[in-house]
Amino acid sequence: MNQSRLKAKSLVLIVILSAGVAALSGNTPVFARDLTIAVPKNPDNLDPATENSNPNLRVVLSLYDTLVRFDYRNDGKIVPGLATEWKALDPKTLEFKLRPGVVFHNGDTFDANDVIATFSDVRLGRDKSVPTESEEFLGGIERIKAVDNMTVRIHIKAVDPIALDRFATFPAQIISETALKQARSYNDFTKLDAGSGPYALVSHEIGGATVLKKFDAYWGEAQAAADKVTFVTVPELSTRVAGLLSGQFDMITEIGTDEFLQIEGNPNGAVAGGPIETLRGVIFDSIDSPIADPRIRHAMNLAVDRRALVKGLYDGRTDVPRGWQVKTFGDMYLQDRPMDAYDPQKARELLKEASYDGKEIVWRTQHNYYTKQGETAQIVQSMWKAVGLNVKLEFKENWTQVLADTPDRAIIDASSGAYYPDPIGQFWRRLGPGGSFTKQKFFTVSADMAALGEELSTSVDTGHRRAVFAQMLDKFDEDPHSANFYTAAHFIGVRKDRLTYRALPTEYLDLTTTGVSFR
Amino acid sequence: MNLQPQSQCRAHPLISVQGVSVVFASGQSGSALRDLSFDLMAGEILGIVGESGSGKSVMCRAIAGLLPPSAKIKGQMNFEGRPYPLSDRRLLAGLRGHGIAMIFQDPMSALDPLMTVRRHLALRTPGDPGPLLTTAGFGDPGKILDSYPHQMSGGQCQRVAIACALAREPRLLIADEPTSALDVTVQASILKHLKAVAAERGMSIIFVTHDLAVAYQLCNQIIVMRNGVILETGSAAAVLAAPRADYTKHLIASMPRSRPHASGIMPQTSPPAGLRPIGVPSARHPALRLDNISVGYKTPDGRRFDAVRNVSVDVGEGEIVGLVGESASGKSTLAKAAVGLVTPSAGRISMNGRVVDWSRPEPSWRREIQYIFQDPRGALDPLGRIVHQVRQPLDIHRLGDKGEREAVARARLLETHLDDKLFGRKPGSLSGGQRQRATIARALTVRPRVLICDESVSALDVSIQAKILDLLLGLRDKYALAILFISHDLSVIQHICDRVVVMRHGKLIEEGPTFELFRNPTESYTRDLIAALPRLPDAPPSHLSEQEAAV
Amino acid sequence: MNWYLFRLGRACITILLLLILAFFALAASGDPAQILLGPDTSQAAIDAFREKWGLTLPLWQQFLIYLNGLLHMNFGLSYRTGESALALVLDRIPVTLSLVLPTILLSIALGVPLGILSAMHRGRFIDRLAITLSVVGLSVPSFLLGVLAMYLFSVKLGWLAPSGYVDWSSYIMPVATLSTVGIGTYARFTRSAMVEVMSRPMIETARASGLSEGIIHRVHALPNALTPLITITALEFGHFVTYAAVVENVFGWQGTGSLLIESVSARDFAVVQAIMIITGVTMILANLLADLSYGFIDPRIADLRHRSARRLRTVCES
Amino acid sequence: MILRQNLSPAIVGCFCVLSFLTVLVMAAPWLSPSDLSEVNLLDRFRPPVFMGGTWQYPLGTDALGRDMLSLILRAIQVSLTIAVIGTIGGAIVGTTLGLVAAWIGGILDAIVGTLVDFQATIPTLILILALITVLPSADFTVFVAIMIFHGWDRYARLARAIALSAKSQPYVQAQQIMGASTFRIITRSVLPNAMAVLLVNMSINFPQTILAETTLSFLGVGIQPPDVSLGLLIGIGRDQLFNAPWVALMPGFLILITTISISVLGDWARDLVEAD
Repeated sequence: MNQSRLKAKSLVLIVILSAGVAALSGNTPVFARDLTIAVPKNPDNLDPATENSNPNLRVVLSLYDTLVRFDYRNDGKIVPGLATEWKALDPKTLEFKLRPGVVFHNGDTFDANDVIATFSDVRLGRDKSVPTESEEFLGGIERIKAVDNMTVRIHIKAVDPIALDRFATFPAQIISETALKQARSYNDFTKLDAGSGPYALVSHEIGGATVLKKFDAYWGEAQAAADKVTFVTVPELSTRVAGLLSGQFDMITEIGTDEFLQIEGNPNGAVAGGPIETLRGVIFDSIDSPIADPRIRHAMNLAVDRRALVKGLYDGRTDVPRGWQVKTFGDMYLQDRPMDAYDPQKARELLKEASYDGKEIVWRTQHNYYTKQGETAQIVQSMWKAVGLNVKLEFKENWTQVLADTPDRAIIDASSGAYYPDPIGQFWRRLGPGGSFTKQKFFTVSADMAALGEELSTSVDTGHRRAVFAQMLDKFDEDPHSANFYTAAHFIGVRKDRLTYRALPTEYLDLTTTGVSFR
Repeated sequence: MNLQPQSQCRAHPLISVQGVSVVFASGQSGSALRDLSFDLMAGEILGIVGESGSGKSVMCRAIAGLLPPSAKIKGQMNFEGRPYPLSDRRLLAGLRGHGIAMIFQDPMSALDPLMTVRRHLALRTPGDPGPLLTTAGFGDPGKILDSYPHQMSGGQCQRVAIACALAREPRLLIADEPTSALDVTVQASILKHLKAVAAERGMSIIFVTHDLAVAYQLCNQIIVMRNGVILETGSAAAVLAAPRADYTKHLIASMPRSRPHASGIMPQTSPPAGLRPIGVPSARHPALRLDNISVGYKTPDGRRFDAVRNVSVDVGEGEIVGLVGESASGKSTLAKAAVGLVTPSAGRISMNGRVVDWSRPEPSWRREIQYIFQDPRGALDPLGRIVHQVRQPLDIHRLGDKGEREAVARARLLETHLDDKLFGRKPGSLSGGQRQRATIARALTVRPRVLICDESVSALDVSIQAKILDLLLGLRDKYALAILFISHDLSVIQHICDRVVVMRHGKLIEEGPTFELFRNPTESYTRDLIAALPRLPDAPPSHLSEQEAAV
Repeated sequence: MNWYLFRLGRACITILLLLILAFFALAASGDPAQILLGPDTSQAAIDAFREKWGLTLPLWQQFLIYLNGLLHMNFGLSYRTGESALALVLDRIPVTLSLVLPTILLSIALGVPLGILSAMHRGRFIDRLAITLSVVGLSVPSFLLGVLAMYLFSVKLGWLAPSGYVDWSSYIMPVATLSTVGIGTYARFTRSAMVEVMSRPMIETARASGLSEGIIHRVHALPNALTPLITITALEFGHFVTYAAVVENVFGWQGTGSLLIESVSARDFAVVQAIMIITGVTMILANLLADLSYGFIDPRIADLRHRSARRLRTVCES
Repeated sequence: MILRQNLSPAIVGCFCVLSFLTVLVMAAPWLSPSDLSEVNLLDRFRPPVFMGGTWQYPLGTDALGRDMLSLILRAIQVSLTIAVIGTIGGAIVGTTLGLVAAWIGGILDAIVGTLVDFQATIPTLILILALITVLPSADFTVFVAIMIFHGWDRYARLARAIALSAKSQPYVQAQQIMGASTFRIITRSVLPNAMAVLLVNMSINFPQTILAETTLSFLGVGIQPPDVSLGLLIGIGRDQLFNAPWVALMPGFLILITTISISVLGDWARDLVEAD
């Protein structure tokens, strides 16, 4: 920050001090097509590659485009995005034909250079110069070449059944090369509006509001539904609800089923949303912990009454998962697998077999990192207690405290998003040898499992892959490194006198005409 | 009881009070009044005399309408011919300022600390404050006008308070012990001014005091009060010269006066057998020797301020040495240095020929010297039982077992003539005199050789004061105690001391045997002190021992 | 002059303590890389982050670097945003002040008269009522009050916008919520101060010389009872800032308090440090200012200052 | 005498409230109908009897279907324990430091003075917030220990002032002259006499400690579930204030009457002290 800005701010401060009460920001005139959305938190920065948290995902779909995209409203099929067509030249090479006439918010015209810039080492932080989370997702890219101005060819390191998926979602959002070059530093860049999405960025205040406006030059059919969108930070749930009911907000995110009655009881309130492609559960520490014995972990899985959880906490408005999979997997979804079983009798027997002696098992959780996190933990704890498991809850402040590899670490909370509608994008990403939990020494992946995983990752034959995945899930049930409780659900409160909202089964918020229609 | 007006110049009294009774809701019967009546002529000064708890302040407040709502008042008064029911505080409030004004004992807290003298006066009168201040006794009012109360001395504050009271030219000024907290020379000057104002303006004054001599000097009329009733009224001369009530006689007899050989409580200025003759310093074996003591502080601006400068005092065995001086003369500092409460910057302290250094005290030294404070209330731990507090020095020095200590403590308390029913009480339920006896008993528990009495009787009523002084004298004789007796009250000093040391501004200015020093002071300051001393007429006769039996 | 030096010295030591506490305590509490990058982050990203922010250096070196930066008005950069921590905090200060200052004014404007009323009717019904009200104000958790008010005035009645800044009426609920504590505090303080002052001999002297009760209250009792109010206000300022954090959270205002809460849980060291330092320095300045203005009102203060100066000297000499 | 005079019905009432709460705290383990961790998903948000509920849950249930009566009993126990220990602990720490600082003076006085300044300068809750987040696990004991930080400085200030004035009190000087040790003087004379003032301050500090606990629980750094405190119950219940108001309002009401009782008694005690 330069000196003059500091001075200006001090001046503002003085003015306000002397005035006592000051106007903070201009009173925004209400237009018919303005949308005010109250969220618990706004993103700290807008570079999609930096963070894949709820706050970011809510905003990025409006700001950025990907080469291809999942049509979530149509079984997750891949449809054209900034690329009009694509083909696999060989199992390790993808070629994209780029969409002509696309302009970025900064006025730049889209071409192959932008794609190359987006996936460059510098931008993705593969030279470790900047912190991004791209490695796990895009680490397989070997090199990118522009065939011509509107054609790019991407070479990947190994055969990858979901290679195309990787360019359909986080963190593959295409950014403008000019923006990247203009930014003097990475931090500058994270504040830039470098995308080509249906909305352009107006302002972004850390911890405050994020304001978007309709991008008139957007190429797509589904245009921005609103002229202006304001994401307001309102950390308190009850305040968000009050704001919705009193008409201050048009939409509010992150509500629970307990609020439904109140919102739907209001003539102008409605609730949208439902289960998303994320599984909520826990990760077990099966190395050096009281639950090292697989029978105990198996018992834990059997002791959780998931139906009761879904009914009690979610009013039945989400799903009990059928193993480590979500419906968006499409072809890879094993419909006929049973839901995760609830069998307390068998759980007790297993515990007896494992001669579990009531040793304390520590479960590290947090209050509200995930929706209904604390409540879920307390309910599951009591279910486990019912079969004789002595689980102690420890509420932590942050991830360092949760993850710390001390001898008492046994259970930690986790949620696993299916970024790609495939087991590799979820199950194997989280529980395979390349996942962060293996690195943090929660468990080791057995050789058999690793072999199966390799098969799953390299085969491109769907039938074979389904068989392999089923095998893996069976194997996993016997020696689980995790337990899933339910499919996570996102609910959005909506002013139905103003608009209707059709939610996506993801954390993305669809603010285009396909998602939002004003009355 | 009605006071017959002595003055013939007016037919009607300025104020006539009839049948005042006051009862406090909280049931503190001690300070209630029972059916009082008196008259006061314009221009006259009425003295109300009585010991603490006699109800004299309550009566003044009743007249001025200043009693708290918890007081139930009956009776009425006629003021300038108009009747006022005393229970009507609002009506009385209307009288304050131009009709009746009142001043109080503690001058330092009587004024608003946030205001200059000028504002104090401006609140009360739009006129020029100068003459008012001159009337109250300021030679150069301009100097004081812009001062704040904390920048002035007690005497100056009281004068400002008087000026405030006089600002609306009241017909009656009620003064409740206005000079008790002041030095004797200041007191003399204020009394003189009050008298002059009364004469000049034809204003009446009701002057409340515990000091008969003050009342005698100032007043035309005197009322003697006790336990809420008037015992005696009459002209000042008549009441003091020929008291009718026994209590008045007792009061007069208790007054320490400048008649050395008159009665049993008078100091034995002739030395006890075997001791040195009076007036010869240091002939006795000195029990306490203060040698060239200086005590210095640093003032805020970094300069050095010597509270005591090169003072040497000896106190011999069985000798009582008086240390006199006005406030801030350094007498208390010197006494505190003697027991190590203050560290002297120079000089030497020795006890029984041995030099003591209080910064490295030996436990045995502590047993040889004891100190009695002015306020017996503060000197006793309010939470401890009397006998335990008297036992404390033995506990501290681990002398004897528990039973023995208790026995010694009781013996000492009996020695001070404290009723043994009080031994188990806490100080709160004891009177001032009883408390002072307990502190004396405590000081004597370890059989000290030296006793320092720092204004030890100043806070006590005159009759109790007399008894305590008697007790000290008795103990001195019994144990050959060396006593350093500090007081600003020359009459007390005159009573009890063999020898007197006068201090001023931290320096010793005069020293000599009591009798000679009082008869023939060499320093002008000492002369002023003695001259300012209020005196009773030399007439009255009685024997205190009889009086004491009677009371 | 000594007094000022003494106060200044104390203030500097306090600030240093503050810096040490802020830096080492927070540094001990968690790895910002892990916290900021989340649970799924690769080790490489974490290492990169640590390298970038100098977190691989020994703590004391980090502290020295930090101190050196402070000397150049550099409070460091926010880990979260890469922006200047100072700028982030300065951005938010007006919001908090715009809540806290009206709150203080309202608290004084209502609390002081309530306390005076109470003292004037000591022991009577009106006194009991005032005391009870002020205790209720002190006892109800402000967030609960805030949510209840919001439900009533926003949802049920629809009079006020429940959160954020819309227009001036947005101040009503947060300021009222915050003020309950302040009104209670000032009422209780004023009452006991008035009762104490009214029992002083100077009041009786004033009455005895014929001043009316009205003048006595206005001229003697109030100024004497209210001078310490300055000091109380300086000290209460900290409480207000703390409670403002809660109220900001409830009403969705982006002030310093909510920034602090965000930053503490995110271990955004630089921002937390900047807030603590700025709050601390503000408090120190507020106290200094209170002391100074006290000197204008109370002529005895000069003596007080001399006394502290003397104490300093004894400290230096011993 | 003074005692009898000032015993108004309000004070008797406050005494009763506090005694009742104390009895509840003592008897909580026997009175609780059910275990704290007993979650009943089918019985979430049952209203209390007085709001149309059944006697199965006299005070209703919370978001997890836990029995509110058991929760509140435990919460009173936890909150009062924290407040009592925090208050007394703060009193002990602060008083000791204040007394020692005043008596010994010099550098020690300067150090304690600076610490007190420091504490007064940094809003306590912010300091506690920082401290709590530092500690790896903020369990009950740690939390209680931290609450001592809330208000110790006031005791230190008070104790220091008391000790300084006591130093010039004749009865203390008398003991010095008698040769009593400093320790003896402080423990036998100064402290007992300061007790009344300190107790009054404790009555002021106590509600503040309860409120601090409440605020910290609101911010999620107080008592951790599945344990409960009054503050945590309010914190949890605030989201359901509209559809299940009893969850937050009952503990809120308890906090209110507790703090009012203590404050009223504290004022009364102060009047007694001042009347002396």
